[in-house]
Amino acid sequence: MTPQEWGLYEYIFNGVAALLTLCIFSFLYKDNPFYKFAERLVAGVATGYFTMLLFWTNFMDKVYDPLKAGQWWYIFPAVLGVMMWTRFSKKWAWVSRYSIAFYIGIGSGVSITVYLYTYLFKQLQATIGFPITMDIAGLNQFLVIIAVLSALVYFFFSTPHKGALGFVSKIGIYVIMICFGAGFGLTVMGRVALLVNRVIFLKGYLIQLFGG
Amino acid sequence: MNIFQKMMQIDRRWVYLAIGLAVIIPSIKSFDVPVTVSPEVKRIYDFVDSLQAGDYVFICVDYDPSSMAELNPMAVAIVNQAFVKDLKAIFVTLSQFGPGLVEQITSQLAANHNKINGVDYAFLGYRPYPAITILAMGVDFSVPFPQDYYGTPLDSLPVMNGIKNFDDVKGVIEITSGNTADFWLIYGNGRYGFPLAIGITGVMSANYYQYLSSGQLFGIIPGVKGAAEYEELVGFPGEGKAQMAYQVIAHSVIIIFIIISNVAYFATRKRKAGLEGGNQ
Amino acid sequence: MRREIPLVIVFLFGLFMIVQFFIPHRSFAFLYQEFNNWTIIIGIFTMVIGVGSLITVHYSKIRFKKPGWGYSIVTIVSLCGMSLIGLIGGTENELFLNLYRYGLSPVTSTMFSLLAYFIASAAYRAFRARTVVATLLLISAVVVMLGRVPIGQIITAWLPEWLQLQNIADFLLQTPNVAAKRAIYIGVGLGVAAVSLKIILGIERTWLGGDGGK
Amino acid sequence: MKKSGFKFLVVLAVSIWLTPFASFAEVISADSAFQSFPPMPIIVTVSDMPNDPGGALIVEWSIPDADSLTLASMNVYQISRSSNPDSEFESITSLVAGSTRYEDSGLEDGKNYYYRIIAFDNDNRLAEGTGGPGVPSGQWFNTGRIPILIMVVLFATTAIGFIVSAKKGYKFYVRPIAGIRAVDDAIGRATEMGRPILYVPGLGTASEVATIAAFTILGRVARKVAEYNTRVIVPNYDPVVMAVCQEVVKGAYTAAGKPDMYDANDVYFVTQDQFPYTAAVNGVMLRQKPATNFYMGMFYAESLVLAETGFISGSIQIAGTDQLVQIPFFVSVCDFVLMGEELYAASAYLSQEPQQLGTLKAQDWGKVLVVVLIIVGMIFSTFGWESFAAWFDVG
Repeated sequence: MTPQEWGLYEYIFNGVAALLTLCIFSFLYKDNPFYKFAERLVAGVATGYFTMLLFWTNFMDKVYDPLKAGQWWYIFPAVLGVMMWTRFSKKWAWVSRYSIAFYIGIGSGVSITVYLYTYLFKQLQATIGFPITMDIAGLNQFLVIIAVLSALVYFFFSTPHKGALGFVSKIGIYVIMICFGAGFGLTVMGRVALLVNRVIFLKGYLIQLFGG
Repeated sequence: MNIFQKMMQIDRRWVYLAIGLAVIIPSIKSFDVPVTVSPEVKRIYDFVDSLQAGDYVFICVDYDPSSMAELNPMAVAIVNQAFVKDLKAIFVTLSQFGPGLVEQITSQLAANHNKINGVDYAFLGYRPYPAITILAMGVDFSVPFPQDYYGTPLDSLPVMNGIKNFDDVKGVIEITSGNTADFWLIYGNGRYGFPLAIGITGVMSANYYQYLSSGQLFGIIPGVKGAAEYEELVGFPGEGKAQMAYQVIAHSVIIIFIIISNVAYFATRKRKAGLEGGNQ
Repeated sequence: MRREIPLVIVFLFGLFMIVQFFIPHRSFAFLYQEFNNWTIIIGIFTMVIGVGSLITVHYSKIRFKKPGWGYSIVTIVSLCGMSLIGLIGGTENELFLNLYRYGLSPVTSTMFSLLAYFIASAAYRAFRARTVVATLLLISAVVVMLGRVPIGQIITAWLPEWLQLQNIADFLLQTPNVAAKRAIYIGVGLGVAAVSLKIILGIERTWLGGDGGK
Repeated sequence: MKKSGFKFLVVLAVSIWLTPFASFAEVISADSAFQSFPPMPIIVTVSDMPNDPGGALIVEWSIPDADSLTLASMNVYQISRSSNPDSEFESITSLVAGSTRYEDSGLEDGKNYYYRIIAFDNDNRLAEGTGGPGVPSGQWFNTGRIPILIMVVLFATTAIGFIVSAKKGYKFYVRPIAGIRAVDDAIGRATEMGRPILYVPGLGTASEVATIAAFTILGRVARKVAEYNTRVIVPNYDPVVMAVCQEVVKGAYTAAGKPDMYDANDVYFVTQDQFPYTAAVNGVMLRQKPATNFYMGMFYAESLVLAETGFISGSIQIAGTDQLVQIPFFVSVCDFVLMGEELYAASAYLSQEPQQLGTLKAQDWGKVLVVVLIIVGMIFSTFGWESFAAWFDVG
């Protein structure tokens, strides 16, 4: 890494970024005023940022422009949205339930079919269409099926897990734990990468300040 | 308190310190780690490699700066390969922080390979609501993106000439740190059936291997290791390979702590039997 | 009024969304897209409530001089500052973007990178072979960790290929891992369908208030 | 329909009739290499795209006379479209050799469309054919989704059946789940310690079912909290989720007869950005030292940051999520975890209403059906009867 051409502006902004990075790292030792400061600062900045983004892109695109273009029915969602504001009043807060009901109705209606389709059907489809052959692939497929079945049995709620069912459900939880262990192991790399990135950033700033 | 009891209760800050050193040391003195290429990465490389100059490849950059470390190296490697092969690339992002990343990647690599925006590649921009955007692009790119990111109408971009929707691209490579891969699977590959490959963070990859076996994906680049492998294939050693050095040390440190923890556990188990339950 | 109408709304729109899944016709596709848009629009308007809550909480901290009230000033100032800059200059102006780039995103990525430390301390504490279940978690995690970096290849290069760590790791990822995920997904699919059904039918109504909105 | 069928027959008949001439032409042209031959016929069929919103047609074609050598010499098909077979055809696209199908979209429903396909080698038209008319229309039922419809109906009727029988007083057995039993203990513990409870409803929106399940569990937690006179802190990521959480907590206090104890500032909005949100929740954990932390709903990378911080601050931790990637971290760090479907089951358990438990029974029957289908599918596939598995191939 070699120093680049930086003006005062870059030095200040990157300095802020470096300081904030250190503020957050200080949390590892213990909670302290620097962390508190960074935490509260970003709560404000992030909210301001997203509110403005919502306003300029989403509100304009989704509400203002359609209404202006004569799509009058956009008045309905706008009214539903404004109804949420009744929450500021104790007396009228219940009105917001109408909007919430719409929101939840749409969400749960979509979910029934979509989840049964992508989560249940697709998984079923991926499991059943393969022949058990007398080779490595066949053995693997057989193992997958056994593992799927036993893990499914673990999720039986309305029968006691005793006897044969208990045995199978035990295999099931073993399979699930292997899966979780594998998931954990896989993750380490990504997390380390993120840390490395921060270290490289700090190193870059130091080089910039004091020369390579 | 004997040595084993101490080993059982190492203060978390020592663990933190060890991890900190594990990434700081290679940043001062770096070293090269050999990598071997896995088949799911090779398939993506082969796919891009098999395309003819002028073929279109669609690249969706759906991560945000917080996952840059892991995903940027693979995006760079793929774009490098595409530009070297004189493919036409179309970029889209479904992440609100994507535009900056796409600009950074394209402007830098385009300069390296003498590619011109609008002629050799196009960046259509960012749209929220991935499902809707993907469905609309399946009909016509210009539905969700009447103009490209820089405000030029799509039909006046030479690179977009004669291409309309996913039917006209050879394949889609989605690089993501979030759930947009699911949208590409369900609404993209599921609905329009184009070949789809994804580059994802290491964490997510376990979740997507099943789509590899179900044929919904033709390849996966998992995390930094995948990126390092891709760089090896493309022949541009970059961030990915550099990252591998850190990974080796950090992984070793974690494994050493797990070993310490278990040695201590078994050495002190007799005394503590029955006091500790399962971890669930 | 307060309870029945919301339940009717949930029922009607829930039912519509189920039905539309099976009807490809243009008119239904249009309504589907519109309704999805509407939920987004409600979300946009509700942001006002969110910001209101944020301000109220911090304002009351400052007003009653609760512990740490000084930090609340930081929040209010940064919120107002950021909003003002965005409101006046739009989201594409350089200052707004730089505040995001250098003020917000370093904190975001550093918080994210703390996971490298936490994953190590969690592994140190949790991966002890106390029970069969914990042992499986431990072994599987260690094998995958080693298999994903070249260490696995180096230390098991002398073994037959199928016993080398990276191949065992791949086996774990592609067989038990895939299988368990399928089972969990199938369960989640059924669970979600059950909860959604209860919501649409008005059996599950906690969302109306803890007592079902009475 | 009848007309297009007739047309198709005519095209077919003409092309069959032309066949010998084409081959004859080939024979005589052998000695004059530069003579151009009449193009071979292409049989073009146009049909409405099934199961679509409308405005799309499928054009398929074949060249019955072409031998493999001729086919190999073709390199492009030009496809053109017209609403009248006798007028000008407008070129719409060119496809590479080897294609036999094109899906045209953006058409007007109810209108007739004709398609002409011309096959070229480098400069000659080798074959040509016209087909149609096709009339695009949108369908009112997606026949491809019948299996899912059956599934939905089957599941809904079973569930409603069990709900009804539960209402009539039928008692179901439900096996104990450790994480659910822990909920009440955890609240008791908080009371003893005089410390609050932290309830994190995750990063989902109120339209996600995991979040809705989190509302139900919050309802139960808040009710207990109100009874025990403790405090529950609910920091929120999404404003709509916050609005619902406020309703839930307020309702719970009211139901417990203590509406005055509810403080709107305890159920508050933090920010809609993942890690700033996490940073703030971490702050709550370290400064308010909650006795118990609940994490219910959708969680992403922040799961481990939250859980580790909670561990450092010495709280009992109960997590529940259907986010597969994050469950391992919760399992490693938290005291109790509701994994996947258990989260949804928990919301039924904790509501303590018999009807709610009824659906658990339906879920179990759903799993039994899946188990049976998997076994049957395995046997059938192994014996080569593929059509069983094909039935599940739903688009």
